Amino acid sequence: MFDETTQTEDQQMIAAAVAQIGKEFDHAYFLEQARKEVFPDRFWNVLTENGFLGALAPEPHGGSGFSSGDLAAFMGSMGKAGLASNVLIDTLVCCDAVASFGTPEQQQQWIPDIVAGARWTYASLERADGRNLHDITVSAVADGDSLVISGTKRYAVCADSAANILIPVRSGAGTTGSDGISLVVVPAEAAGVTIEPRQVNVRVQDEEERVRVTGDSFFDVVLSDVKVARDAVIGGIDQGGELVTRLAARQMLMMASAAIGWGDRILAMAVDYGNSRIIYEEPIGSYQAVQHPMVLAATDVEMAKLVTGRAAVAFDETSDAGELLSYASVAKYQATEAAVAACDIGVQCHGGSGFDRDTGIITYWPLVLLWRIIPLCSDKILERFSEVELGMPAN
Amino acid sequence: MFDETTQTEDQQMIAAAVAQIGKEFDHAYFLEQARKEVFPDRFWNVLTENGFLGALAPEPHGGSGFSSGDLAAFMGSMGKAGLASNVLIDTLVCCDAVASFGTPEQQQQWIPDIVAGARWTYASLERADGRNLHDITVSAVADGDSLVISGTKRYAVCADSAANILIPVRSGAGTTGSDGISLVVVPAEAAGVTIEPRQVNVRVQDEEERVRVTGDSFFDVVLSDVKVARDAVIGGIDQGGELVTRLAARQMLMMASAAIGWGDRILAMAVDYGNSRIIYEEPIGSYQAVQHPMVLAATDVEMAKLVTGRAAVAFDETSDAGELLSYASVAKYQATEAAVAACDIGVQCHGGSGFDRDTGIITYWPLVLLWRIIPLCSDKILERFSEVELGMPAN
Amino acid sequence: MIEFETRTQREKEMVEAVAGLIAGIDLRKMDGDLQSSLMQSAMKSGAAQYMDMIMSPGGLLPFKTEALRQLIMYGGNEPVPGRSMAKTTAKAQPVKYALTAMGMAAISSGEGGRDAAMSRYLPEIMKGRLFCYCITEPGAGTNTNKVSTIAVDNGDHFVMNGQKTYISAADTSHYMVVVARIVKDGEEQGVGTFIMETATAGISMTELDIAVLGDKQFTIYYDDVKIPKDALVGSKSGTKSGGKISASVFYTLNLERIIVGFTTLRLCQEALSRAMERAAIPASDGRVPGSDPDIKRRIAKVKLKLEQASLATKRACVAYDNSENPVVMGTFANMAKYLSTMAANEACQLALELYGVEGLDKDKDDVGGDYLMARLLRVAPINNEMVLNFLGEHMLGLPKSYR
Amino acid sequence: MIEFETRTQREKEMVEAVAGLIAGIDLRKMDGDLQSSLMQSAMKSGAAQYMDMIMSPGGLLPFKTEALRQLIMYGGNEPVPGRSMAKTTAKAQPVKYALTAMGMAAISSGEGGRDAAMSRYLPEIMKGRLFCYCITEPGAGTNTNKVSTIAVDNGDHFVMNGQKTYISAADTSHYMVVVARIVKDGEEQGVGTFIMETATAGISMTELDIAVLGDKQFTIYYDDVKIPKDALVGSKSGTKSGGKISASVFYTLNLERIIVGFTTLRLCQEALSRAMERAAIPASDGRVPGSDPDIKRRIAKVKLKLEQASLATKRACVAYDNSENPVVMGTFANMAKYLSTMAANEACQLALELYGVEGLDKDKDDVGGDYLMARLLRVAPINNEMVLNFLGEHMLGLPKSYR
Repeated sequence: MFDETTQTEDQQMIAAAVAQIGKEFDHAYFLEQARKEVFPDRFWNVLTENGFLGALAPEPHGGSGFSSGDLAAFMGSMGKAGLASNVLIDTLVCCDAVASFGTPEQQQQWIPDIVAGARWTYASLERADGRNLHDITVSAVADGDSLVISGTKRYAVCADSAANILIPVRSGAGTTGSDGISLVVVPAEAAGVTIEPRQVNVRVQDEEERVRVTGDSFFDVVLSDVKVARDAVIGGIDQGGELVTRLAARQMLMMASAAIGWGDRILAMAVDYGNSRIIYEEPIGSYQAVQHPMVLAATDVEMAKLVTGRAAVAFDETSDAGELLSYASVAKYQATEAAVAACDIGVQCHGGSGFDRDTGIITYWPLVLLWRIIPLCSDKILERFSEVELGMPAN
Repeated sequence: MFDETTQTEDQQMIAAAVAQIGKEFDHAYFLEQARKEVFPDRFWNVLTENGFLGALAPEPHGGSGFSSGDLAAFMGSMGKAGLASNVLIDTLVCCDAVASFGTPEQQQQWIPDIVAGARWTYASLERADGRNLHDITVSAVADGDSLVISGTKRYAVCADSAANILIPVRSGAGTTGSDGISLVVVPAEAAGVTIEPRQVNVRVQDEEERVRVTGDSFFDVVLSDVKVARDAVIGGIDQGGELVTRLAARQMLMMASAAIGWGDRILAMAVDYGNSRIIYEEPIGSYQAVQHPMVLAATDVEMAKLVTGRAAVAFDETSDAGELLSYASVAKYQATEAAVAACDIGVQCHGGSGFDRDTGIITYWPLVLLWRIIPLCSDKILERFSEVELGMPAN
Repeated sequence: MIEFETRTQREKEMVEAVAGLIAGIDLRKMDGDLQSSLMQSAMKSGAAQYMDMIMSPGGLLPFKTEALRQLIMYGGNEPVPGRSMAKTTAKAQPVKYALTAMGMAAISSGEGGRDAAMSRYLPEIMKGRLFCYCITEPGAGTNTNKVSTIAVDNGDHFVMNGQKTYISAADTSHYMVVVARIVKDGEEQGVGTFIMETATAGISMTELDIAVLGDKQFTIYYDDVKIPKDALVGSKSGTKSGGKISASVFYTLNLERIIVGFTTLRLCQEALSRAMERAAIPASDGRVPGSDPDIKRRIAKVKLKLEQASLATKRACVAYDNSENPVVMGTFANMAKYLSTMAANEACQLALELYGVEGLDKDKDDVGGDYLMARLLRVAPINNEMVLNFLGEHMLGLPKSYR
Repeated sequence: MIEFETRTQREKEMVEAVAGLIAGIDLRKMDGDLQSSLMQSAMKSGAAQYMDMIMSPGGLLPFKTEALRQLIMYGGNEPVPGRSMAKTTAKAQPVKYALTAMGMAAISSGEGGRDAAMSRYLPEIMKGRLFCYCITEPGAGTNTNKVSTIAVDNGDHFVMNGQKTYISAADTSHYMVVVARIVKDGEEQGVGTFIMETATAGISMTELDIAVLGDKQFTIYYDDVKIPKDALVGSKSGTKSGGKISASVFYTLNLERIIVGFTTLRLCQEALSRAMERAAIPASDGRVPGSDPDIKRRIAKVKLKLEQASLATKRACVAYDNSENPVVMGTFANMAKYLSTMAANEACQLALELYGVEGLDKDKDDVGGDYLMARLLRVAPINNEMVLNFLGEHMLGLPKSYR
């Protein structure tokens, strides 16, 4: 497998550590947990022990203080080892929110817990069509020193086992746009919070699991007059609009890296199969109908690496939310499209066995379909890029 | 070559006659005419002698009275034999306009001439971007029993050697829409008509020909206070909007058939080459990177045949202009896209020799690019289909 | 709305009549036994006159693929919002049904001919007995030219040994149609098609863990399965040819592609209707997706691909029903399979984009379930690359691209 | 505007300085002799300090592909409305220039090494002498592994016989770099690279009728061409291997792909800018194309493909300039060629749709001319299928898909 290494020593160490974890926790392990419908706790503990949950936590709080390049390398390795998940990305996004925009008190309150293995979920989706980051109607009404929150957030990952839920709410007037948004931390145990399981899954036989191979499961979070203190707001009341943009950018940078890792992983499986599976007396990978799509997918993955690498650098150069969104969204677009291409030829060259969950390729398919949609879909990313970066007129 | 024949006896006779003409007038003949920058007169005379210029002329006027199925078969054979051209289609469209909507006097005045070999051009284009059939600003102002016409029509085929020019003009108020349009016959020799050559061509070396291999050459028609009698109007003053739609439908049905013929012709060349050209010890057509795109193009061509066949039947079923436009535009879309696909793999499998004009494949490339644009471009056809036939909202 | 398919008045009446009949039954609510139910309904209704088109021995449904196609594509069922096509087609069991049709095709092309097959198996089919079709072997993948399951002819009966895999709906089948090599006195006798009861001793099966809804998939084991001599129903072929498949198998595989074609197109139709419904609902960016010219064009493209695939499938049905030139039949059958599966995937992708995450929610419309089914149909029952290979070789006359 | 390529300050200054220098010359108006003109301008300007980066023996332009890339992609020329990129690049003669670079690469990887090549040919290049590169043979197409042009070594000199075809710009070249098999005493000696003056006796050429603008294409005939022993400049290889190409030829072909990459990207850039300009002008349907979400997305896609291809090309340049691992260099060089030609075709198609028929009008912006050039670059100098084959074999480690 062609792999062009331009990683720092730190990043190589991260990659090696992740690869090691991947050996212990292989596809069979995750499949077993999924079939039992349980969260892969043992794996999560190992991640915690390795300090990876503190990736974006400041060192004074026990964190590892990864640079954006480190973070990209980490997520890329996680994807390549088959370990990346929405719940990990969500937890890191939430940690980043607290670390970057929280008060010292908030940081002290929450970060050590995350570093120690607490799961968080970032309940940002409502209509969940990937067309508007600020599609927020869940409302927060001031009531003395408290806020009273009502509404439904959808498809929040692992909300059932999350310690806290980070929720963008509309605290100001209006129902659209980025003004009047606040970012609130709601304990999952808070009164008025109901967690309803949703069936977002690949498996459609009658017997089916709610938990994905990656440990993800999805829930609607129904909030009925949930009361939280004002100091549960991160970044100031009505100041959350830009934060939502920043967090989406961070989230998409991680998704891009993980999707690239998936691309590498799936292509490695496809190449192995292509070399070993003999069909009509030749290895199946020697047929151009198989080989050329593999090459195109691999090229897409390599290009996504270059673009995502560039995006990671941008996070260390600027804090302009719009600019970061441009870099990260384009990286996510390229990476997920590349992963889709890898998955497509991976499944196709495996034939019927591509749909066998023990083979494992098909488990990535609904994930990459999902990631093309959230938090911004490919169409919207392209449109936005054209308007914001290339000066095309808005609609 | 797979060829599914469901033609009538008449259609088989037409096809045989055209194939015979194609043997006499081969690529080398047309290339020679193009290099001399002259119209292939001898070929045109043979078409005339065979009665093909009277394809859409009523029998009383010496025409052949082709059904729409016959017309489609004729144009398909012409394409397949390498004989189709814009000037032929334009002449037949103009004949159809006179035959279908002209008064008996008009028919008597013009149709026998066309049957006898007069070329006509249908000067319908202005901005020529294929986005609006009724993009007509050339004006006709009443002046007693006359109309005075001013403005510029662009890219009219063979306007330099046309006897008459059929021109949709805006005789009513307003500048857009299908109301207030008239269809006027202007003699090419009329005072105030200037014919300016345009360079629409494939050849971009310094030495270049103005005349395409098919005999087509293009001209802007500049009209400065051109005075014509009111009886030069076909279908009534201000009544031309629907006629423009009808003529576009007829034009696109012929284009669809011809493009299918090109697809067959190009694929036949590609298959021959694929079987005979040995590369790395195997025929180049045995490589899936070559074979599969050929199959996909051939499948597109076969499908375009089915859709165009259906469209041809519609012309005998209904006279609803909008419905005919739907059938014919979709057929033109499918057929030209299929021809583009055939051309693409045809050129690609030929390699460098695909660009050699003596080989001939490359001569179709600018033609199919042009036909994807006029008179309605692919994007617009799809959009219109979605709105008119599938009920999607207008913009 | 312009119509791409030109259906005769009689065809329309037939579909309407049958649709009317099955409206009482509802394809979605049936769990097998379609034909006998239809028969009963036909008895009760005045529309029985049309039933002969599909139900009479000369026009038996499985052999009138064009009638079956019209029924599947236009019959009765309005799309039910909130229900996956994959789920509903699973209920309607088109795959099992198709397999039964294929079984009949295999049988009727055998040496005994159609009449013998009729007299023996038609009553069974009328009782709702289902067939499964066993050709794919482990390790052989799409290479159906190689058959290693062996039926040893020892005079009184055959003894079969071997293994088949990715066999759909074997668990609910009453009969198995099995393709195997015949050996007598250690000599290769060619490849034949056998029919046997699924309950025959020596036949066992294990379920595969396939991530797609619909019929379950199995690996079947044949351990010294004793079968009578008249179980050999398909014509033998390829004696000493190293186990090449016979023409009858080829014939059957074409039927399979045709049936996959129109079944997939129904799925495609429903995905497209749902995409169009959803395109009318304002999205979170405040826009109605259907007013986006790109969405409009994509909807148009999918519709046109659907119509093309449908025309190709119809043409294939006609060729099959009239036993036309095998190249014409094979070409359109393969086009039908390729075009319908590609169109269905596009339709599902479009619908998914319009639904957003909800499209992957099984308790909502579950576009994801249909998409997965459509995706599977790009590799099963034959992968689309082999379909293109067939077309390259037989439609275009190009050299084979594999050994 | 976010920037995908991270250029160092020094690189930006270099490009600006060189762009400033050539502003007086204007690449589009030059008809050859770029380097000596640059040299003269450099003498006159204060920016001479940057010229060492590309002009000094250690940093000679042809060998610093990254400098050349930046110059071509970012240098000076604003797009000139109404003029085809194909026309203007033809004026700037990048192909001739690239061929000269390739000639130098071939020479410098020879046994005499870079220094010998420098001392002999650098003064010639400085005088504006051009090279052409002769490898393709009739009937061999992309199969550059097979060379049948023969140079017989008869002690005092070589005698060359054979034929090369699709040779660009042979008519304006002063030197030819020719790949040929060496035979001595009837024994195969391997393949070598030769350099000779185009005017050498026994060399003749006929022009091909290629439908694309730019350099003319020729078939070259070698009839008993006598050439001195020191004309053999590239390393020999593949003795008795049946005429396989040498590593030095392979190296040169990578350079060719890199140069095709960035030259094509400049064409792509200009097509995209013109598409964007046109997207702002209301069309005949009354809409501004640029407000159509689909047009917006397609513009974004082309831009992103352009940027990706550019990153790949840059990476290839760096690998080439630093003599990195041949697989890395080959991979990125091939990616550069593939991605840039595909992006350029998309850009031209998009521009053409926005221009309508006017896009095919040579007296207008002549998008058609650029499109034809971009289309040619999908098959020349190597077809993109062979590029994918290379990547399949060397990047992914898959088995060869051809013999």
